Amino acid sequence: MSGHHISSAKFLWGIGSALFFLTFITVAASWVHFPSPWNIVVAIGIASVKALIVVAFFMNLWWDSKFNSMLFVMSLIFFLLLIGITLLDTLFRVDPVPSF
Amino acid sequence: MATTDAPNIKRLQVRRFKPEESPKEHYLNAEKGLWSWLSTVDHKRIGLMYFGSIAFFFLFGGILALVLRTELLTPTQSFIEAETYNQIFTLHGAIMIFFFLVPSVPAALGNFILPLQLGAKDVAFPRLNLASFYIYTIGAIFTLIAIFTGGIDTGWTFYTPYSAETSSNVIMMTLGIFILGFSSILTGVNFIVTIHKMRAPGLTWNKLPLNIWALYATSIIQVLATPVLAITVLLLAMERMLGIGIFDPALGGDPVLYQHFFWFYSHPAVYIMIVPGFGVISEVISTFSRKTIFGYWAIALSSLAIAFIGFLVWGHHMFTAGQSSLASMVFSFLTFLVGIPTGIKIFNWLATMYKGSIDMKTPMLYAMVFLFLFTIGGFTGIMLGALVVDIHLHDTYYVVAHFHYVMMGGMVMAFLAGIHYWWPKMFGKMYNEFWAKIACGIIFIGFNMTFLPQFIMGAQGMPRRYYNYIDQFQPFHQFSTMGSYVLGVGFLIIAAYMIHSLLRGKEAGSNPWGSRALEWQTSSPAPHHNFEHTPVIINGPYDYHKPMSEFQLGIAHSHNGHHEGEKVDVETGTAQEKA
Amino acid sequence: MNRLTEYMLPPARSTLASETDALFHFINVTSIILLVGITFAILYFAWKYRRRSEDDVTPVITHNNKLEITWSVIPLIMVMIVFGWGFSGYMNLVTPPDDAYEIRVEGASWNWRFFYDNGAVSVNELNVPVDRPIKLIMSSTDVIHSFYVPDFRVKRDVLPNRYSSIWFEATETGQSVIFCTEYCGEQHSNMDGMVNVMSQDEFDTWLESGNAVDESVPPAERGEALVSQNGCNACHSVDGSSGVGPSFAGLWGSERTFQNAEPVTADENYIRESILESNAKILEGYDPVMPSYQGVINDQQIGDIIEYIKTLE
Amino acid sequence: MSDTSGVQDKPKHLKHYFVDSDQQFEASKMGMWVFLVTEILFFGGLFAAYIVYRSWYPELYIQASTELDTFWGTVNTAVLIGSSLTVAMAIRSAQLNQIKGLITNLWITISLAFVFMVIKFFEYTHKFDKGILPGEYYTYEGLAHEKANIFFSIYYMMTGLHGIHVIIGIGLMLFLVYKAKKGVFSSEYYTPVEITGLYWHLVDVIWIFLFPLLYLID
Repeated sequence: MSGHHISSAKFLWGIGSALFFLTFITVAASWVHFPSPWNIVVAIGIASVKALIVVAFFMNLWWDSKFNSMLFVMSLIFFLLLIGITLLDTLFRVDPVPSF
Repeated sequence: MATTDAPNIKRLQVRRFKPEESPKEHYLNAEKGLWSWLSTVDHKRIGLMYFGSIAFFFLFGGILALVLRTELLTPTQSFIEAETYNQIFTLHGAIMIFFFLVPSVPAALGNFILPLQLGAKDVAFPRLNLASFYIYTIGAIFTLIAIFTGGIDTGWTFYTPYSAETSSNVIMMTLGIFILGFSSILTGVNFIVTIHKMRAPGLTWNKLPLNIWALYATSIIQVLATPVLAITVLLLAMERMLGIGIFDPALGGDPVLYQHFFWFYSHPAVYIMIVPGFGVISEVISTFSRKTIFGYWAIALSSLAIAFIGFLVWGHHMFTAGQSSLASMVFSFLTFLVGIPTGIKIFNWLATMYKGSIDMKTPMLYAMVFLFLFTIGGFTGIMLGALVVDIHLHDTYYVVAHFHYVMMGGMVMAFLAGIHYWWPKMFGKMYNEFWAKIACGIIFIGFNMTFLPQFIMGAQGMPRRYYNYIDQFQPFHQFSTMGSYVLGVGFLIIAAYMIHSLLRGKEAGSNPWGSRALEWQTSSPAPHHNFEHTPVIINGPYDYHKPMSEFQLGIAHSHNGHHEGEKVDVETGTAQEKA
Repeated sequence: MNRLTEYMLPPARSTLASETDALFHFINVTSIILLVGITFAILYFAWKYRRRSEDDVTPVITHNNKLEITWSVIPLIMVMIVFGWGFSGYMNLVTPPDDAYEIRVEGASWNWRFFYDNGAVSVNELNVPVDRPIKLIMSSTDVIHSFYVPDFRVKRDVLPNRYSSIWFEATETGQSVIFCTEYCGEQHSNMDGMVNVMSQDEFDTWLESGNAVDESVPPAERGEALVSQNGCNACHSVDGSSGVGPSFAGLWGSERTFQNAEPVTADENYIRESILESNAKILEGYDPVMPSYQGVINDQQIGDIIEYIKTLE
Repeated sequence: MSDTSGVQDKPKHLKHYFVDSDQQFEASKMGMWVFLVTEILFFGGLFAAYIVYRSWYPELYIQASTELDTFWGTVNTAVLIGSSLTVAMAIRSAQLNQIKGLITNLWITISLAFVFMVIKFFEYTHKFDKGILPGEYYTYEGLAHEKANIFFSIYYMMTGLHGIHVIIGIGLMLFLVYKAKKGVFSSEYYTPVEITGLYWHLVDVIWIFLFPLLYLID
């Protein structure tokens, strides 16, 4: 019975407190002024860690069949693809005259 | 029906179940009355309901096309106003794409055939399947309301800022398409889970029919691309209602960003439309050449390759739209990559016909017409992929001819091949072979008469969506309009002999084409729960060198087997079972 | 074969047109060769391997790696050639030479306006000197249009929030049609203009005379010429028939009721205001689609147009 | 369809076209995960718009995010993470056949979600009073940037769409409580609870990304 992992209450509370702690960290990080590209990297990094914890342990992807994890990773790949190639256009536009 | 998850070799007691030739009891007369149809969860009935609504919308879109062509007979006004013409070409595009092409093979033929080819009793979520049909119907109702209360004149692409400013009711139409998107998503969800979880014992991934691979690739595209259309249409509606200004230049938005979002869905959408057609063509060519498919894995993986690369190329619709040169270069390069798997498929089908025993029945005729027309569509796609030529040809009739060759020459021919191929399985009746061939010839001639001149006209610079045009293009338009009438007549002939076949067609056996595919190993029309037995698969789907009896195996004591098939020489087949 | 593809293309009237045509011919020729090959294969196989009896036995050929690799690699090489060729042509097309003569273009709902560097303005008529690179800097006043001259093989979308530019160098004098190829509303198909390619001195004389007022012609007649030059007759008829905009016949001195303003009698101020701020007063039953002619029609020309409207009963 | 291991009494919830409840459970979970993929891409479109406009107008984002109250944002994040925790506990108690624990956990989750919506409501009304409305109704002069309404349009689209998903989550969980009270769920059959749990966790994950991107831009 592969999909029926039951995690213990202590484990779930541990994950919950980790998430609360990381929330505090991300807010604390916003008080410290990081130079321009790094503040985004830190914010996204912490948020990604939190998201991975929720997805892996609350949503049982850690013990689930590999196909579901692959689905989740595929959706991220296609999301990054949408952004990456769109930025290829929006960041490299050449304006013949300084525009509006 | 994959049971245990440990991939060990499990011995199955198998027996041969010959399909019943003219079944009294089948899914059509299992339950009677309109309510039994409207509330059915049988994938075959849902497939037929989709088939009916798709035929209606194809007729509706086709009539609109004939009105457009008739208006273009003269350079100035023939019989309708500019406003009406703009609405009609918008509706022709939107109805043909969203209501006919996207759902046609996945929802109509796919719903009917997928569980049969998998040996399953039904799709994974039958109620969800019925829900997606009703979502399709609700979406259609909203769109028809939009059409009859003022129409839309923005083109099926709804480009902002025009779509945000025009007074025609864009919101009702986009709401209809928003709802329709969910029907497409839910069909995709259903098919992915069914293919993964509900295959018959022994049906491993390398024995899957290529039609299943094509539907699998299509479902992946449907699931990954349609949500972006949903958010684009939602943003457009918010643009019109709250003026959120993301696409409105006056408020600092960028209309080209709308085009990025729109084409991120709409190019994969053209692969949603064509890849299932590839699946049908693989089945038809292999059955009527009575030969094992050439390059099974090449065709299966090229479907997945098209599904993936299809997501990278959307920018080739925007070469002239003020896109950065870097983006245009990347999109042009990737567009050429997506052409390669399509080319591989064409060559593999040709190689399948080599040294086959080709039976020139109507489905095979349509498959060959498909090969010819789709190859022309493919080459003109390469032409439009080259950057400098696309600058000249973009938004001209060359593009109109290209996508009609690919969509109508490719998808509609494959859909017709699929209908004629599975018609006996759906209704248990044959159609008139002579008239079917006549209709195929008329459609081929009419189609080329309509769209070949448009290539020439487009290269000479005739822009798209033009109500008035300069006199230089009149002879082409007139020739093209004549062709569209011939095309219309061709489709009417099909409708005629198909209805005749429904009423008084002669009885078709369970396997009129002698195919080894699993859906032909049950009676036609199929029983309510698809198979009298639990089918066991030991051969590949196209192993014509194996006797027919090896394709009709089922688990020996599946107690719902109503009748005793004779003992099979294969005492105990070994079926490898995998989760 | 070349005659067919020659026939398919409009006359090449710019320096870069020949490059586009060359790639167009190359792709056409290779496609037709491959298409004939594939069609022959289909028909030949269908005939040679037709089913002779129901129990024909066909050979089991599942794949042939050598063949499959060749028909993957060769098309890949050919499309890469086409890609490289297309991209190099594209780079020439989008990088204008530095000494190009700049003309400002404004796409409005259903006409093109051209502003030359000495202040001259022309509507739907682009006058350019021959054998000289011209750079058009384009923007739109409302929705997206697309500036397309088939004879020069150039096309670029004209965006409302950004400038976009194209360049060309006409090789022979004559007239070439301009199309709008991005759907922009009801009169999208009437939005065509004309490029008049003239010799250099003809162009210079036109440039000077562009704004000079020809005193010998009475104002009403000049007004009539201005009404047709600026594309007013595309939407406003002069004989009372209905069009996108209200007809000019009987306009002078008539009582006008509006959707968004108080009724007023049609006098000089009303006509001037309707030309310059066209959406200030919208007549009953009409859409606010008229673009403003601010900077396109100067005061002298407005006076002539008003004289002409007075003559229309 | 027969089961190869002979006839056994079928559990009530098992559909006839599935072989056993394990296959049905895995199929439902896979179906839910495919649906979650569409949700991720649905919100992905909005994140793409956010990133494109942030790359064009970075200084606008920095100015405009000062208008958002970080304190209430943090509280909302904590509330949503808490509700994610309690929904996980609810699933656990369903798996262990503790139906009372399932119902109480669900009620806590619903109330936390309700608190989240109330905080959002106050944030919105506070902005409406200051004239920060989406799109062309934006009349706030506090920001120097002339394209300021773009940030708030994206803000309203993201948080609005997320809010709608929270409301749908509340509806689903109320339906679960109703079914739990009727005793439908047991350790044998708790698929709907697991499915709604997955959906709720995804709504929480989306907020986890929304919070830093909108509130914590410094």
